[in-house]
Amino acid sequence: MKKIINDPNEVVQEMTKGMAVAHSEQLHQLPGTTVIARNDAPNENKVGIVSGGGSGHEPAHAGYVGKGMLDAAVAGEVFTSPTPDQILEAIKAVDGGAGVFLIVKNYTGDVLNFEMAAELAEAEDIRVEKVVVNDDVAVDDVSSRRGIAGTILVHKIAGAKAEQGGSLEDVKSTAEKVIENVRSMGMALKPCTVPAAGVPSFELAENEMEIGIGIHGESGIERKDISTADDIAKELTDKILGDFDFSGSDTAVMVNGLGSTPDMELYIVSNKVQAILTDNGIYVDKTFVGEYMTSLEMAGCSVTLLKLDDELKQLLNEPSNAMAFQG
Amino acid sequence: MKKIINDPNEVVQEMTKGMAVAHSEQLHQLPGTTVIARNDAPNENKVGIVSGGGSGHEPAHAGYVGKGMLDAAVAGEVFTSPTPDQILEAIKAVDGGAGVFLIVKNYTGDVLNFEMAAELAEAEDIRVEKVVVNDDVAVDDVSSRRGIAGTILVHKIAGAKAEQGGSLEDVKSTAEKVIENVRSMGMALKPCTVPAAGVPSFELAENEMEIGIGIHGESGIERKDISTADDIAKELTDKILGDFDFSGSDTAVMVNGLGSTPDMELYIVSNKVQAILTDNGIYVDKTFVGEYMTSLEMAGCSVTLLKLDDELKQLLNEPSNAMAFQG
Amino acid sequence: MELTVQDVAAWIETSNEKIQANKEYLTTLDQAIGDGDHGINMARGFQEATKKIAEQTYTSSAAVLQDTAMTLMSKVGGASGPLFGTAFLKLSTALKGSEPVDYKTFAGGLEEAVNGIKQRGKATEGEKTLLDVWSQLAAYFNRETGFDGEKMAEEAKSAMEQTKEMTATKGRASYFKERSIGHIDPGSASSSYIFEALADVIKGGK
Amino acid sequence: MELTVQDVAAWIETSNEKIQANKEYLTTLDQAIGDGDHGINMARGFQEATKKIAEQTYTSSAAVLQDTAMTLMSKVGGASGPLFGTAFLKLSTALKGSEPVDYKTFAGGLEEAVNGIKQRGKATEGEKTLLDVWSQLAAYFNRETGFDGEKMAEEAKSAMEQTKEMTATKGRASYFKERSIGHIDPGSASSSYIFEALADVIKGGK
Ligand SMILES: Nc1ncnc2c1ncn2[C@@H]1O[C@H](COP(=O)(O)OP(=O)(O)O)[C@@H](O)[C@H]1O
Ligand SMILES: Nc1ncnc2c1ncn2[C@@H]1O[C@H](COP(=O)(O)OP(=O)(O)O)[C@@H](O)[C@H]1O
Ligand SMILES: [Mg+2]
Ligand SMILES: [Mg+2]
Ligand SMILES: [Mg+2]
Ligand SMILES: [Mg+2]
Repeated sequence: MKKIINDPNEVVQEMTKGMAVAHSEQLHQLPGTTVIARNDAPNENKVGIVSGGGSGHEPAHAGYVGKGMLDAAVAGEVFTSPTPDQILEAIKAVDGGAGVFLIVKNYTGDVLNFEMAAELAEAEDIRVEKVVVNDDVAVDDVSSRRGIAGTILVHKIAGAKAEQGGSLEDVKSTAEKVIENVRSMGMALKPCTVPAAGVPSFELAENEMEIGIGIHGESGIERKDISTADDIAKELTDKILGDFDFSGSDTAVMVNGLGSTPDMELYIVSNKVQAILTDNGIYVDKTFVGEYMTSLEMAGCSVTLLKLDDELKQLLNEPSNAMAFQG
Repeated sequence: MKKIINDPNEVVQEMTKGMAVAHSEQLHQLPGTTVIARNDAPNENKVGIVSGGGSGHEPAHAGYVGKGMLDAAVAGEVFTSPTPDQILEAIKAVDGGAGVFLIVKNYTGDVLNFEMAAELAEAEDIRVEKVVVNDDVAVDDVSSRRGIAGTILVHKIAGAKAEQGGSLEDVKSTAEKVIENVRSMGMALKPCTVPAAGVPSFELAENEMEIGIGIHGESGIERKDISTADDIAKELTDKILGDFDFSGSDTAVMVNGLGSTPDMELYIVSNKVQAILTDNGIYVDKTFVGEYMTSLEMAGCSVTLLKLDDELKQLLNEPSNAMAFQG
Repeated sequence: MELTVQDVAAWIETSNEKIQANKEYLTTLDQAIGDGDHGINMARGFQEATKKIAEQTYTSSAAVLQDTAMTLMSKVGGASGPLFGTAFLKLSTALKGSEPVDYKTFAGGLEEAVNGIKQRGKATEGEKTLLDVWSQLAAYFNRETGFDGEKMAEEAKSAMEQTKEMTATKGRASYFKERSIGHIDPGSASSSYIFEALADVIKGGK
Repeated sequence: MELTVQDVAAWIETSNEKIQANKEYLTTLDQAIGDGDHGINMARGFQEATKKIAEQTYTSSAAVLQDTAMTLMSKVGGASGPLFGTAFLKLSTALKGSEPVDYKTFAGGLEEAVNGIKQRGKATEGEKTLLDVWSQLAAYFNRETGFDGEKMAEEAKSAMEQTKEMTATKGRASYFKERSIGHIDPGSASSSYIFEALADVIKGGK
């Protein structure tokens, strides 16, 4: 295992500490936790936005803590959902009286732990609402669909809504609208290694790729020979377009790297995705290319498409000072 | 070779096209070139800032094109300096009458090609000045020192100076001040593969790392067994501190990933770097952690330290809307 | 026989030993049809639970199980953390006031634990989850009339083995659909160790 | 003998053939003490130069060499692009007005090329660069009195071989310091192919 770490069991603690020290003008770590919160939290009468999940998806989620996005992010162990006590600390730290909104990715672990945290918070008289993001069309069964890169667009838009003074219900219904209109699909060329495990989480032959893989290496739709960037872009985009009707719509596109795929390759993919969308009469209003939701050093990418209405367009373009989000 | 590409010989063209399409609200590609320029260029009476170099270092350099940073970036073939004709096109496109400033990394190829371009531009009556960045302390001989991640801080500060209306001479002397006060040092765990070559550019055994390596895999100071993140941070930082006296100074720190090193590991390194600096009575004013100057999918990182005075501090904090620079 | 506070504490301690010894095996199971962290998660949680229990003197089994539940809940994470946490919490609540714990009370507590897991995980039997082991053990306890280490360990092992032929429809393994067949469910394996640990305590007459 | 326009065009074409055939070898040399792109760079540049020349009808050797220079300058990139570009540009300038090109004029042109490389690259002999081949060839041309393909090819090869024992102090190879010893300089290897190509043309009497 070639990694720049100290103790494999301390990677999350050291990472969150490193973040808090590096960006102390903007962020801090809640003592005794792996929660990163905005220095100005809680904001009185602003809905607090909390997300989080297993670590290893950086910059998700702490990189999105900042004005206009999240108020706090909870980091679990690598690829392991955080525990309810930690999530509760985050909720308490960002509640400014208008309630707290949780953005959860659709994994059993995340859902269960955030649910328990919400129950604990409600027991302390904090109003909590949540959404569960399930943008990954690789999974047929809609209720089992995973939350992947589309989650970042939920962060952005829900965060902007809250910043504008939206109520807990407003924020929730806007976030739900994003979730209804966002779809993603990913693929991988090379696996990653969880530090505490020390061995790659799955194997791919020198000539193989996996289409539809999850951001923890969960099984995809098909394992096959590596094809060209254009073919890959087409396969991912077609799957998305087959799942949801984007024709005639304004959209936001995200081409996301999983960890070790150079920007060069992401832009080559993006180039083709844009061409396919144009051919399908889909208008691209905004494009994001880069590493937004990674899987440690996995090689591969995902494509995300979000249908925009005027409200979403406006919220997506609001400024944000989160470290990892280009406003 | 596991890469998401089409034709290995077309990667740079497809990438720059992908960039221009993705960020058309802000950037465009000069026809028939691999130059990415700001849509608002040339800005009348603003010094135009041009940088560039071989491709494969993304987001450098096109990711730094934007208000407050570069006016144009010239992309050469992968790890190969761009040619004078392309650089000349960039210079002509951004000259708003106040002259054009070139930021060049200290590699023979870059220096020669930018020099020739400057001569061609002067023949067309455009005033051109340049600096050569040589922040890499891995190389003993100062005149041979390579330009690595510190270059991004030169882009930022020179860009801000030009945006504020500084003259060509002002921009040059400010950039020179940055270069005098910036030092970097890198290391790698895993090599990268140039698409057209198809094989890794060097080999490192499963247990080996190379200290002081360049961003194209140029030889470093020492090849040895992988140690802990803390040891690596200390080795890189000590080498920098041994080269330049930062004690008692305000500084900016950059912990830069070379391509496939997760943010998690970069923050673990950053955590230790900050501790070492504090122990040495060095005050950190601003920290950058992420991928700023990569080497395709190489694994590894570099540490950069810049001594700040009031002018540099102020310029570093000016806003920028470049895609890849967090203002 | 009845379970004393010491027995219950020994149960958790023995569970921990088994989980630590099989940490890599559990991770291997989770690598096949999950994300490869189950061994790491369980080992971290039971290590902490054992430590916590060792540091305290308890006068009730319910208290031991409540501390176990809270520790698992806050240290395991993932899907299994809240589920094992809930199971032990429900068991603890059911055992409150019974000291030592007689067979019937314990059997009733297991049933509560199963209900808790079902509610929290929205799962039913046959979905290839840890519920399959807990549910089969609760049924076995309901059928029988007294603690029997030998038979109980067999029952746990067979429940775990049976998950091998199931198709996963909950948790990460469900992404593999039919390809999940042929692999033992990791959460069922760790649940089986927990019941084998209880069997050891019973057999050892501790 | 003297060099005709056809000879000079054949020179560039033959250089291209040799460089294409040895593209991977040149890259391997550059991987050892550089960044592994030299073969790719030279192959790209000479391919384009050959194409350009094939598309045109020339009446002067200088024009062939000027187009070669400009194409190399704009297609090779890296350190070698401006250096080879400069070398051919200086040679072109020196040959202007001499048609066909006699030995003395060509020898003088080579000297100009060497001066151009030195000025552009700020290098001197012995720094393990392509200058070492060009410089040795210019000296050889200066010593001799007429074109001799056999001897010229030998001279080029030996000049290239001699870079093996040098320590690089210019270009990327200089980062390797003493570790650069034992490796042939890539730019010298491609320069040697260029002179071998000229030797072939001369021998072939084309
Ligand atoms: N909905 C559910 N109900 C009951 N058990 C579940 C459910 N989802 C997952 N599990 C159990 O959790 C185990 C996985 O635990 P673990 O690997 O620790 O968490 P994660 O899946 O979050 O990585 C599975 O083997 C399965 O037994
Ligand atoms: N300053 C210099 N003067 C003369 N030749 C040089 C100089 N620097 C490098 N070279 C030549 O350039 C060659 C490398 O060319 P190439 O690999 O194409 O460019 P780069 O080094 O930019 O990747 C070296 O082998 C050497 O012969
Ligand atoms: Mg997990
Ligand atoms: Mg090069
Ligand atoms: Mg798991
Ligand atoms: Mg080279």
